[in-house]
Amino acid sequence: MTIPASEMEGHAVPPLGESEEGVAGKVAGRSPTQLAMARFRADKLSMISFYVSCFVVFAAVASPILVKIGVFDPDGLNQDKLNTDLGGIPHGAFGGVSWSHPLGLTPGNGEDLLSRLSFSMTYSLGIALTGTLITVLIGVVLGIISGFSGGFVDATVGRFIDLTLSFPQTMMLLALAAPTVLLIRKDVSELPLLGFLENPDLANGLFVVIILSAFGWPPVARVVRGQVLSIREREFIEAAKLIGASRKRLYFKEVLPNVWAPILVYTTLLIPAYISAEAAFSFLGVGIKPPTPTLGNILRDSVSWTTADPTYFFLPGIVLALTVVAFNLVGDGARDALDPKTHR
Amino acid sequence: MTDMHSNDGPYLSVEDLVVHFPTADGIVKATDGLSFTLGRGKTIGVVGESGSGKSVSSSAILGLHRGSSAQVSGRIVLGGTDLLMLSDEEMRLRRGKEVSMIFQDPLSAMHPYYTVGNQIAEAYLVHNDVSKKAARARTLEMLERVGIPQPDRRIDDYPHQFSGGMRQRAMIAMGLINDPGLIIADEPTTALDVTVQAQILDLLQDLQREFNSAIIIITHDLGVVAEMADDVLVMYAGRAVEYGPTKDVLTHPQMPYTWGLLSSVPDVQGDTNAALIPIPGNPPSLLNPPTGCAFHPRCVHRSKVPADLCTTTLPELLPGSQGPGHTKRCHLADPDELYRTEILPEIMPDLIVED
Amino acid sequence: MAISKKPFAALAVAALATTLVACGGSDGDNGGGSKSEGTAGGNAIFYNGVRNTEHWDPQRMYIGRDLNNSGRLFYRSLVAYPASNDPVKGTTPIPDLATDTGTSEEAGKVWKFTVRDDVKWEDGKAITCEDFAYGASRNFATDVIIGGPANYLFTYLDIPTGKDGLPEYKGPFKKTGQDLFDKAVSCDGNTITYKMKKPWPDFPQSIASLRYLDPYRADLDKGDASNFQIISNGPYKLDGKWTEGTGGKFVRNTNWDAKTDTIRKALPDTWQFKEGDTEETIYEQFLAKTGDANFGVTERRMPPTFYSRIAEAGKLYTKVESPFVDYVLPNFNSPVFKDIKCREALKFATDKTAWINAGGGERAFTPAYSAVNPSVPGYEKNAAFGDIPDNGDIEQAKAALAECSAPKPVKIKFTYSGGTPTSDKQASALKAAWDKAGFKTELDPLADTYYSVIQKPDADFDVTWGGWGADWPSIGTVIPPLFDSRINITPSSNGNDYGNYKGGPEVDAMIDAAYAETDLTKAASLWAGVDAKLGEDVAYIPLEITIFNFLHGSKITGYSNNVSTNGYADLATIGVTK
Amino acid sequence: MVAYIIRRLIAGVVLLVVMSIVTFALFFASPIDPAQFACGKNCSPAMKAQTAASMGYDDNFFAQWGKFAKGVFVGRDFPDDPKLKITAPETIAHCAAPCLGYSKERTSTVTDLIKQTMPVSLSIAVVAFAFWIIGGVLLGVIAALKRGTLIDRGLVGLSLVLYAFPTFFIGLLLLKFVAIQWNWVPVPEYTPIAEGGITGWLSSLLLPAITLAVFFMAGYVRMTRAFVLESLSEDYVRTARAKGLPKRTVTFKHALRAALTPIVTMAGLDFAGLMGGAIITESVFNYPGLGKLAVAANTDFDLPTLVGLVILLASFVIIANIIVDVLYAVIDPRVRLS
Repeated sequence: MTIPASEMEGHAVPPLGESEEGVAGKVAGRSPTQLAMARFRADKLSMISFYVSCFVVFAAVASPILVKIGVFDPDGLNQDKLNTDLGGIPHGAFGGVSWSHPLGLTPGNGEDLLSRLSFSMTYSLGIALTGTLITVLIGVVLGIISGFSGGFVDATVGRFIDLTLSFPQTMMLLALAAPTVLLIRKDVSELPLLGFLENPDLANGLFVVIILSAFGWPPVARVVRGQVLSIREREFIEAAKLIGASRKRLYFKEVLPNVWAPILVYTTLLIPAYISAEAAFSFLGVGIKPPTPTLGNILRDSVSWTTADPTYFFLPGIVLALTVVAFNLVGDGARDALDPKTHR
Repeated sequence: MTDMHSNDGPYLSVEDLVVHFPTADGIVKATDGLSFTLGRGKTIGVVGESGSGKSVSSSAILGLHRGSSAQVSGRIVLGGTDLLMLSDEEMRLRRGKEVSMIFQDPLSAMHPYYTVGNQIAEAYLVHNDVSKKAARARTLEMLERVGIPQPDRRIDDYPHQFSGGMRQRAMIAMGLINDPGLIIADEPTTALDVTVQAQILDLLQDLQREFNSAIIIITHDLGVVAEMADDVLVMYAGRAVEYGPTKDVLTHPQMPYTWGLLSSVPDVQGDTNAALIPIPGNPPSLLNPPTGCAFHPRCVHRSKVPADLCTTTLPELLPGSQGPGHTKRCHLADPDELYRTEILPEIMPDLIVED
Repeated sequence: MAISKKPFAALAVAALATTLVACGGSDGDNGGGSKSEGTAGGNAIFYNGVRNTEHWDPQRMYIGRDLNNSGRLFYRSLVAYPASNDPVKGTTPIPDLATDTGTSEEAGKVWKFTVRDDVKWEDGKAITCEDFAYGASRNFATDVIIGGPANYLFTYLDIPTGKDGLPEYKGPFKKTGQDLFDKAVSCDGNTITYKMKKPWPDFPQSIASLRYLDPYRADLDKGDASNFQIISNGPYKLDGKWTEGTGGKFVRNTNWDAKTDTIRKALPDTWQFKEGDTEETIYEQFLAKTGDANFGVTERRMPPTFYSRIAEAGKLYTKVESPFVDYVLPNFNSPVFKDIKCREALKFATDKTAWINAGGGERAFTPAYSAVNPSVPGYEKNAAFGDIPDNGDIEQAKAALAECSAPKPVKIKFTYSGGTPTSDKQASALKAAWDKAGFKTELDPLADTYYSVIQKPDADFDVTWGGWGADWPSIGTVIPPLFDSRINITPSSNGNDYGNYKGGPEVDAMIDAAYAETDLTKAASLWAGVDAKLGEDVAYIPLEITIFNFLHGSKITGYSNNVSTNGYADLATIGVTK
Repeated sequence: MVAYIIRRLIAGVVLLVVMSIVTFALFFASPIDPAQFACGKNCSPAMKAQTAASMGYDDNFFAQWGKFAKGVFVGRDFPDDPKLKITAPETIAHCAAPCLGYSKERTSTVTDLIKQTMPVSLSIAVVAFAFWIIGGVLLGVIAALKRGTLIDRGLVGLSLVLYAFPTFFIGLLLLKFVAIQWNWVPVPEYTPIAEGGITGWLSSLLLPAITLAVFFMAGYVRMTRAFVLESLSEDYVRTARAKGLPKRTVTFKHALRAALTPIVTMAGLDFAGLMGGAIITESVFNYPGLGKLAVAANTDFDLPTLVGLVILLASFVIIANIIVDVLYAVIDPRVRLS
């Protein structure tokens, strides 16, 4: 979230020291992973938020199908159910709540809010997840490589990080949005296999993903690099070197498994950050546009209906908050579970 | 006043000390019913693998678990007062003054942001109402005493600018600056190389003589014990498994775990065909320790005990053949015989001869 | 609508509506506005809102709001419109800096005006005929004086045109071809003479409606740097400097003599112009009736989100029909819509009602049946659209689509000026209707890039959106600017003819005939003929006429949405109470 | 030390050069024609060509960048047209060094625009910074010290929820209710110290600063908490307690000092980022700062302004980085600058 240039910076994940022989470390018999799992399960809050997140993910996956089979109708008009004299706010209490429209209708076009919110997860989460994956991928690869090979490579990556971090993210986002999306839709979509990028939704979505990952990877790279440095000298790496393992093998077979914990935590915390980032971007008019729903563009419309249609104003905000909080708590839970030292 | 202590009863007596940590994974029984006594000017060595509860017990004596989730019970009587009965504040006032601790790995044990002198003086200032200047003078004196060259120049250095040995000396200076009655040295030499080890140990002994203080030295190195300690306490899975005068325990160990420890010490002046017999298996889980004798899963002599007592019943800590002063926690009928006939030839062939 | 849209859309300028229908009725509608007479003194505020003023340079201004406001507060020209809501009076020029409304010779090919000798600039210097000539000449500096309506002068003023399509006179800075200009525009004492290539009967109205022939001070002209410089000759002058994005403060101009000015009441002591507030902020403040907003007036239309609170506003609420028309344009270059049948299918399928509802309902728009606003003289309901139901005619649409040559389902791409929640809603409403008729519509909302995209002749949209208002009450300022391919379509741009409509010799002839007609009423009917032809070709599909819904501060007096200011608040008469 | 700083500065300058090139390349590649925007709608190809020329967009990439770079050191003229210099010199806008370009849309040099908007953004940044550092760090420490208690959970929970709502959402609510409807504070309108005095200035910044602070505070509470917890479990803290130091001394002198060091870094960089203008907050409250300028410049593709801003903001970050590193060395004796 930070969107922000460094408006996102504020939410870097605290560094994770690997758990040394703390009290729990003494416990033999179960593998660290099993222990972490056990700890995570033991934490009610984490579990609840985990279920919530699962539900969100489910909604994201299920909605497109539900739309296909006609259960959901995110952009179907019900203008007959609106009071067109009052600027098109729904007839009936609570923004036109009814059996057919459990969360009411959107003002203006009278689309079904439930459908829209649910379907918006598909896009918002889609963006957040793809963004996170790419971010983490870049971060991990560069982090491992620079941490492992050190020297010139390390320095270069370092400079590269500096360069990336000194770009004002939100400004670049604004300034590049229109041209880049045009570029994607006109030229990139000409390339073989990329024809689908002509679609404005995909193009806009892709742009958001690009921005998020282009500016998001440095912290990941740093965390990973730190981890790599700390394990680089460990015996098993030496051993692997001795038996003449290839670089690639070293990096990804030997090193990667030993830095997964921080990566996992970082990932789980990036997702919610990116979800609210998408919302913030929408406010600036960047990202997927209606009628295709995203949490961001729904919220952007709903905020102006504070008084006229309170239901429509509150629901999207609450849904967004709930989602973000849930994912964050899962992330925290994961960190606490994996690193008892910072345990509650 | 010191005399008074040495006359009636021991200076420190720990009775049935229990330290339990409730964790997300269950209760960790770090120390379970530990008892021992220690007189002024005497040294006790507490031996055991890491995680056997050595450090935990000693920090319990310092009251470092106060304010944490740890559950501490039993009695820790120091100079006539039960430390566990004291209020946090009273305990704090004793900490560093009557009891002080010398930690292992002084690099992490010293604050990286403050100068060595500053940190030592701090320990003096908190317990003595004196000027900063006086404290600094005292600090210099202590640094001098622990053998830091040109203390007046090093006093304003930061810990990371000291060598390992120097840091350990500084730690000792910090621990002794209020000449406490009881010093707990937690693995004071593990981080150091052999020659420095010797120096530090000598230093400790000199200081002990000077201040007539009692020392608890925690280590997994029987060599250190042999050199320093009057008594030795072997701990396993949070319990004392053997306890007695050092010489006695080292020459006539009564407990297979102690044998294991002995056998895993490379004998410095010993001959080369001395076999190193490591103890098989891992330290037990303190969450759910093995039934009966906690050592049984790793004990090769289990078979020699009838009706697998080892697995079912926890042996008492009782005097063995070596008289009341030397207690052990083991079901074996005649450990001496077993040790002489089976173990000794293995680990110290040369000792057989003189027998 | 166009006005409040993104950059270039705003260039469409308000018409002088001959009738601004004051929709009377319930919830405090009172057309003209609070008629109570104001007293002098106090400080008034004008909220420019999120659309910053782009130019205060008279020759560069082309936005209705700024033309009106500057004309009422600090810029005067030869002639101007009186502050009146009377359909005729409000749109008939009266002398302002000139002694009369101009005399034409050679059937409108030569125009003469005499400048008053008792009028001064804010620095006390007298306003001379040369100042007017210089002002006119600035329009030709096409590399510096950008954005204004100079095209009219290029079309009419008697200055030869070079190969590049630009006049051979390059303006007062480069001075290339200065003699050409001096021949066309000349001063004789206080009398200025404009010589035209062809008759220009409504020339005075163009002067009163736009500011491109305002006088300008050669000695203070810094070209581009003068963009926000205001050399006042009206009742107020800029105090300090204008800050783009924040605004500026106007105080009384002591060198303005009320006796020379019958139009401007100039009641408040100061006028504060504020830029950057959103409609929500402005209207919430009006409704809260607290703070400075009580002394505020705005040009921003009330967002639909506030319609449910109009009762709260009471007398502060006004509602008038605007001189703007919105429409969609089929792209004649698109494979689908080069076929008339497909265009007709789209025409029948278009659901005005859905579009209107999505945009705020009948309070926000009223259906349109021509690209020409009913307020423009000579307006006729375009037969091609008149008798289609407002919510479209699915049956005819399907029928027409069946004959449409394009492969079924007919995939079309609707590129529109999005970026605001409302515009997005309206687009999806339109899409729904078209899809019902059998089209398969892809929505392509563009924000800032909208015009730069659709103006490319090779742009790949099938339908696009457009909005326009006449520059002055003549269809001649609606149809040619929008559909005359000769002045619009160049290799690099289609100008305002986004649909790339080419009427061919037939239509071109009709347009020229209408232009040539010097009798304005005859001309009007000729124009109507052209519009009918456009309807037959489905060159455009009219959507609606914007209705202005305004609130103003509770301490504002003399508020009135005059026809003379295109239905916006007429700052000439506004005052504030303590 | 000095040598280090100098070396870093040089590196920073190099970085800036690279940045400016990258930025130029990005915008140069953009399919949107800035001249078209500047020229307006009824703009014939010829007129557009003239506009492009007067804005220098007709040059090739390197020429454009070269002129820009040259302008930074010696300044430049707009339009740079020798003929005009003779016939109408008064119409040529001179942009004195360091010239970041000239905005035709705003008819002002970018440097002037920045001079104009910078104070606003800086003000918001400073006040918000104060709020969130004091608030965030304080609450974070409290949470850590009261770990596990209701207070702790409450604080962490609250920060999470606040963090979950986007800035614009919170900002709009504050503006609509706190300022306009309940009228607790006047509708925010930036007042420079010169006009309103410290109090006027501060009160005019209240809502925007809070909006911004809330966002960062949420992050800082959690970060601080984590760092403090970590350092509380450090060996040297145990040593301090073993010395018999009072809790207060242990916590504040020993634990916090170490814990807050990383926060300093974070805060420094975040602040630098903010000086570049909080785009969303400024738009919500209509504050004429760098952020708002960026938005405006973006709506009409005012390239000179955009490029100028990017470079400016980048230099903030770069300088902040240097300061933070130096600061770090001052705080942590182990860090040696070289």
